[in-house]
Amino acid sequence: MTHYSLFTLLRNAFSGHRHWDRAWRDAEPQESYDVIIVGGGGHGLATAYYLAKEHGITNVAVLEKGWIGGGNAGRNTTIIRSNYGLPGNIPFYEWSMKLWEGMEQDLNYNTMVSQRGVLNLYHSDAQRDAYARRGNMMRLHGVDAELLGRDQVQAMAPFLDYENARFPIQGGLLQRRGGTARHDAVVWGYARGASDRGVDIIQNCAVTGMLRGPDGSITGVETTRGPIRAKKVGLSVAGNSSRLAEMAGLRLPIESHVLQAFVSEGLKPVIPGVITFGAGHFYVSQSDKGGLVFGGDIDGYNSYAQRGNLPTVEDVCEGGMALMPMIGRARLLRSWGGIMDMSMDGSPIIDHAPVGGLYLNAGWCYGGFKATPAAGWCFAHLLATDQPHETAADFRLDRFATGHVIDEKGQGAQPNLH
Amino acid sequence: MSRLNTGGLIDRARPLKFTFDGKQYSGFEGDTLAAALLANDVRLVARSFKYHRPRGILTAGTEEPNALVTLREGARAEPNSKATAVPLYDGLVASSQNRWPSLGFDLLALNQLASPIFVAGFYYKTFMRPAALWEKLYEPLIRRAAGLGALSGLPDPDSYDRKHAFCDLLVIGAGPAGLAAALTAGRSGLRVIVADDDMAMGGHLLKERSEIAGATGADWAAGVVEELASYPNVTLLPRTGVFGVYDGHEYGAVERVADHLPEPLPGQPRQRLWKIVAKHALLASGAIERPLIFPGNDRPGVMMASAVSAYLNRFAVAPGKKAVIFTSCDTGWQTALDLQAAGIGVAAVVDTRAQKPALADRLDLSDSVVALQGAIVDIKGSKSVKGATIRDGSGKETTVACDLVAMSGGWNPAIGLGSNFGNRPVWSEELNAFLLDKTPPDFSSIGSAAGRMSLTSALGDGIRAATEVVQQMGKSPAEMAIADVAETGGTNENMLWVPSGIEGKAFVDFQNDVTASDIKLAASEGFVSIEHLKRYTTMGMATDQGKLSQINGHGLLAEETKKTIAEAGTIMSRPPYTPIALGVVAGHHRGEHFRPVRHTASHDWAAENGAAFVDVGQWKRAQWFVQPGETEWRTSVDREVNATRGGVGICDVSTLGKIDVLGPDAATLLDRLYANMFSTLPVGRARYGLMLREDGFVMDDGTATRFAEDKYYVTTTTANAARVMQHIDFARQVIWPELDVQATSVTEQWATYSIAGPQSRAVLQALLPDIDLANEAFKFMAAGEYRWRGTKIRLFRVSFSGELAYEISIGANRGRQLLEAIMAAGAPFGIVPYGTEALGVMRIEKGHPAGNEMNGQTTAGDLGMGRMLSTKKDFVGRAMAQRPGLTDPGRMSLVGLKPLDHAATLRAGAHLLAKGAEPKAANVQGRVTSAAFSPTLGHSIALALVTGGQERIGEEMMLNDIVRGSDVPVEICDAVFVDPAGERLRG
Amino acid sequence: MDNVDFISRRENVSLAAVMARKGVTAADIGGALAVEIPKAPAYRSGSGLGLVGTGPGTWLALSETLDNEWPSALEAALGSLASVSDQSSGYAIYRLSGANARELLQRGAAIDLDPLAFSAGSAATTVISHIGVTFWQVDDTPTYDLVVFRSMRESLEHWFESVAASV
Amino acid sequence: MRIPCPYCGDRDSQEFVYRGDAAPVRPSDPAEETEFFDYVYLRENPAGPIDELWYHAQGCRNWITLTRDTRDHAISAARLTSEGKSA
Repeated sequence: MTHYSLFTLLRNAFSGHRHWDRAWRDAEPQESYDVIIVGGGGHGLATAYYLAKEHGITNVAVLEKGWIGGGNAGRNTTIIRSNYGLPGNIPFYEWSMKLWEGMEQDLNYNTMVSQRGVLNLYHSDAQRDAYARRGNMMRLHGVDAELLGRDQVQAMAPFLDYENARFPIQGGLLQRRGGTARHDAVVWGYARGASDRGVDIIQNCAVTGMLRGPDGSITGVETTRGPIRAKKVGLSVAGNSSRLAEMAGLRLPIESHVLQAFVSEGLKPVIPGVITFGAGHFYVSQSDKGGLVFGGDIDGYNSYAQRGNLPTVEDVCEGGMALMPMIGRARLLRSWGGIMDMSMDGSPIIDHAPVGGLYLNAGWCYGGFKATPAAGWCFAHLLATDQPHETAADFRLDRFATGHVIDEKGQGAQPNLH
Repeated sequence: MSRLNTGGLIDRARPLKFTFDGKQYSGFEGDTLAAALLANDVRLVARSFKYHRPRGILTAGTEEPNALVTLREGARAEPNSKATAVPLYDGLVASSQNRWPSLGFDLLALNQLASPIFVAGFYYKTFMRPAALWEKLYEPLIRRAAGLGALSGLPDPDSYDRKHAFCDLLVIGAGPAGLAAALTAGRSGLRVIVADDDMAMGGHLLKERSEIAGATGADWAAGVVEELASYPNVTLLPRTGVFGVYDGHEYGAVERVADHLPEPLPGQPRQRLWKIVAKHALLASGAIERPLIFPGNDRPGVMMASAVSAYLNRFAVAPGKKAVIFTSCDTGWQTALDLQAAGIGVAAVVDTRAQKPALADRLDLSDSVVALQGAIVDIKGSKSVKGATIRDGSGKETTVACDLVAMSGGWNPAIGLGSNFGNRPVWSEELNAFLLDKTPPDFSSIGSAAGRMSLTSALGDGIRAATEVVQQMGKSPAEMAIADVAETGGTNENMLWVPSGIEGKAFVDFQNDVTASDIKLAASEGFVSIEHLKRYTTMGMATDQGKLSQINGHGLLAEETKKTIAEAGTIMSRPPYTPIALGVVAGHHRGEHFRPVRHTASHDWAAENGAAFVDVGQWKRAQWFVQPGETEWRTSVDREVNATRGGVGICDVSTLGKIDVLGPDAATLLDRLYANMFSTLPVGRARYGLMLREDGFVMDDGTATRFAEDKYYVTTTTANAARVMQHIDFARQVIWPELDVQATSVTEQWATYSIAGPQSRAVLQALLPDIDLANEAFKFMAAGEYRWRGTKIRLFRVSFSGELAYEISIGANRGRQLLEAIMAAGAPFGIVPYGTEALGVMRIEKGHPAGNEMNGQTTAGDLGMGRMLSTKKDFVGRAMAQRPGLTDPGRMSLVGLKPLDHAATLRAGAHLLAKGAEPKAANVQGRVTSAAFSPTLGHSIALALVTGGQERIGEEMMLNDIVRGSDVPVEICDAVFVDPAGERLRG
Repeated sequence: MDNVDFISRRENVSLAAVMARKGVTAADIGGALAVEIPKAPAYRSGSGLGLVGTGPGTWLALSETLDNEWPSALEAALGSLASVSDQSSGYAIYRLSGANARELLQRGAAIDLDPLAFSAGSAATTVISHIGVTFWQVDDTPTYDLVVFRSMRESLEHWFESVAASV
Repeated sequence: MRIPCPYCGDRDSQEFVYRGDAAPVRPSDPAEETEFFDYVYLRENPAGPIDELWYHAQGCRNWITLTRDTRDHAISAARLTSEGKSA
């Protein structure tokens, strides 16, 4: 694998760029592997990378039904943060932030991790205290968090509506280390790193069934490119978690929902970091190419269509105009949708499945992108050692039966409210 | 000046003045900004995104990638406006963007020197050392250079509107096929909507010299539009672009109501969002001409052949004096005819094909170079074309002087909307273009959007398709015949010409500066899926959304990967089809009208009496009342609490959810919804109730009162009113449909006031002299219906403040009258109005859980209400409430907190650590849910959830509030600070 | 609402929600009240009483005069056929009349108001500008009556004014 | 998106609140914790046709059972939930 640097870029520039190798090997499926990871998104590729790098397990295949990064990894709004409130979540997302901070050097791939800050605005005393609680719990976990008053927010974002807002801005909870990363680059960076360490990345290879051993445990998968055996099969398919689990006879505490995201035409820099509206459904950041990347709530009904409907587009634009009336003149360039595996308490599942040989990385709702490095790390740890990683110890599948739910928003067993 | 003396669909009697980059020019009514700029020989209009190369006007439509300007000024500035789609108006101001210091001399053009480095994806390979410099140096530089136009940063001054429309047939695009279809359906009596995003209807009929039924194409179109305008069942929407197809036959469109005016007229919106439900839709959006890929194909002066024809025919503008045609289909030859008809020299015609088409014979090529199986291999000139180097079939190269190159690489049907539902278009071998295969329901493409490129076939297709729709609607189709159509140059074979061995800057995606060599590099690095190609090179991600670049890019990719373009496939278009302003989607909902405001019956009275209001959901509630001389909110709140606990206070509680649950099985339903019993509630009594969610956690609480065997009056918290109403309807319609029970919201019907304090009974007795309010006659939790001045009222003896208290309800129409009467009756007792803050202080003093405690994460046991969970009957949530996680003794339970130092302030959102414990997550033993200053006790108090709280009364802990910088030693105490025995309530 | 001449407030009308009990048909209720009763979302009136279909087995009843005792009288007339809730204070009522009225409502309601689809006697409970409303067409001028929860009348009136300016 | 309410007719989806799969039936015996766990938490979540519960909050305030395909959102049937399986 050619090392990426200004030097190799210059050297290649003056030879017509003919000497770059393929970013990842387009591997043919083998008979069997030690581990099969189903799903060639950010999580699946990161899992393979860390299995190889941290645990020396390289006889691994990543099976992707389409093109790597074609699912939610290629459809999110690229935000990274660890500003969660519950002890079950914070250590995991903070470990993910640490991995983000070292990613470029580790992968030798510029994933453009830029920590320009994530600011959650609040609009009432009750919301201020709820954000204070979240900020305090973050600080108690050693995570950066600051509670800003109105004037501090206005200094950071003068273009917000402070004059005639329906729900006046009172302040915000800021995580300075939060920000964004280039989602496609994360997929390609991990793919390159994994492939270089011997992992087979197999595209256009859809899993159509599970192979079962005599005791009923999973011994491999049936695919559109033939059967492939493995000692362990890890599912990392986000919105399609239920469809794959069903092949193993399982039902999950998950519903698949559509989340729409939007980008505007390219504009000169106007929005510094990530800003979320506390009195409506709108969050926004500006990409390095100048497009405003924004979104809001999920549409609210089960969907695998990767597209949503007009009421959500109106709701998001209403939130955007209420928060920053300058964007009325900006133009929406493109909208798309991802399939969110919304869990019954809004938190993820990294655990054995109740079937031998099968492992689950699912329930990411709309927060999967920020979790990519840590989900890869922890899922690799579980696959390698059969023990949950300490930061992901609470992400158990059986927590719903025992009642130890991790419900950040307190909305209960109604996936579309998380 | 390049304005032709005659012709064009402009109004030469109405000249319009405009400025571009500060220079004054003039055009005519009917011009676009681009046409007027060309008429004034303005060629250089913009700079490209990455290399800042000089760019001019390439097209005559909304697919323009180059001529982006900032339109208007100040708060109305519209960055990235396509000059080719901006209707000219008097006083128009436009400026170039993304250049410094000026359009003519742009320093960032130096990027071209680094172009060997600035290839596709170069930024993934560098900027990694040293890591810290990314946010400090590299990224700021990239961000400042990136982006095109700039937002003003000022609030958008214009207003926007919305309209819902319903029709049998929506015709998208009013070109020949669209107009023919609309005419057929209109004459047959269907409800038809015709939308076209141009300022005039006719599509490419306005841009070509064609004849229909003896009239010019443009005149025929005008006649059809006039007829359609006469039908009440037809709605014509010019200046309106359909941007997306949605479920349920719904289409989104934006009508540019006032974009052709300096400013919207008073009361007029700038734009209007149309939400159209159409039983059938015909996509008649025409086709988009494909560029050809050759070095220098981005120089100002290189234009699409159909655009050259459009400027000649529609705007009477000659985009150049001496032209070279480069074409792989007949369109180039047609443009040559248009040029010669306008007296403009054709220096050369280069055709990638072996034979000249038949229409070539009508050209005078006596002094033109003609090169078959040829190609342009270089363009001379930087800010404007000076010449073109042509290689003919034998490989001989000649350079021809010219100031205009008209190129045509064939046509792509404009099928974007058809793939909004995620259905991939298919490659037509016969047409050499992508066509729709599976489409959204009752949606099909017609005319050149369906590959029927000739005028005759387009008109016929419009009639055929509309006739089928009329028949499907069960109506009889009108007889339609459109005779003697004089064909323009047909575009046969529509060959996709893919160059090989390209040197130099040959652009595939003009706006994002993606060259043919970038495609080659991406393929060599393994980005061979068209989706990877798009993301790695950013091809198709510019403001023209790949309309000009995608097919050429996929052709090059197919070439590199030795696959057919059919195998490579194409990108599916996502809404919006062309970019739309965010303001129009938001419409009316911005500023203070983002969401409705709800006012109680006493709102005006409260405002007149010094109330400061707070938002509680959509309600405005009085938070406290400022008396003269009070400058600090705590002064007002302490006064209100003391006056209430010391005498009597009144508070508007109308915003609580109020639901009538009626019918024979009302009692049974409430038993199944509430954790405690309600069927045992006697008539004339109220009871506090706790409602769980089915997962066993607390959902809401409130009192329910029985006014008759089959009449319950249920109250909920303000925040959960809608949620409880929905929950009740779910229970009676879905879980237990066999029950005979009815429910309806009466939140708005009743104005309700809480009258609290030792003097409350006396005030009520003065108000209602003929009702026996003695303690024994009207006990705690009693309720009844009475009359006040002839109007029905309801009286409840319930208390949230812990004082002797009542709630009195009346029809909201008389709410203010009752309040004023109570204030009059209470004057001798010193009655004061109190707001939500004082109400909050008093309920915290009494240890009552509220929204902060019932935040969806707590159980009844946590809140000290475990015993309310009945064991005699099933109720929603009972089973799941038994789970170990919810009954674990280690859970946190509700306690009170007192600061050791009475001057200290306690705040909700802080955490609790054991005394002396190090402040880290592992040592957290609790969290503060509510806090307030208690004037009754003279110090700050709080409610908190603490691990094993009940057993730790009296223990000292540390309140930790890092984000607000305060650590406060506190003592755990019983949650009820005031009158724990509850004597006042029952006195 | 100053600049909107085609919209006026109707003040003195009593209102009540009528909810049929299990097994009771619309005909039973109509019989008890001596008025033809709409099954679908529609408006019928007779003998000083108006009825708007708001859901399966539920109606909004209006008396032509403001009368405190009317809701209880209605309840008595229906006996065990239906449950009744006084709503006289719950709503503000508006009358919109003229061609602009249809155009204004069409700007807000995502319901086909074309005479072919919505004519005299038609009714709908829906949402306009995030505000729940019920309206029905009284005659072919067209004239509509519209009810909205009283607490939101200022917000709806503002919407009326802003849209009427461009109708 | 448009939803065919059996009572109100064709309406904008903005007027409705989505709950989820209509198949799970609430067990009658609260002691059956595993049955209740299945009812409250586990879902088929199919990529295909599903009977699902919608509440017409801004219309007739009735619960409606839609049969809708989660792959392309096509709605094939709608009935009032309280009227049980339509004949």
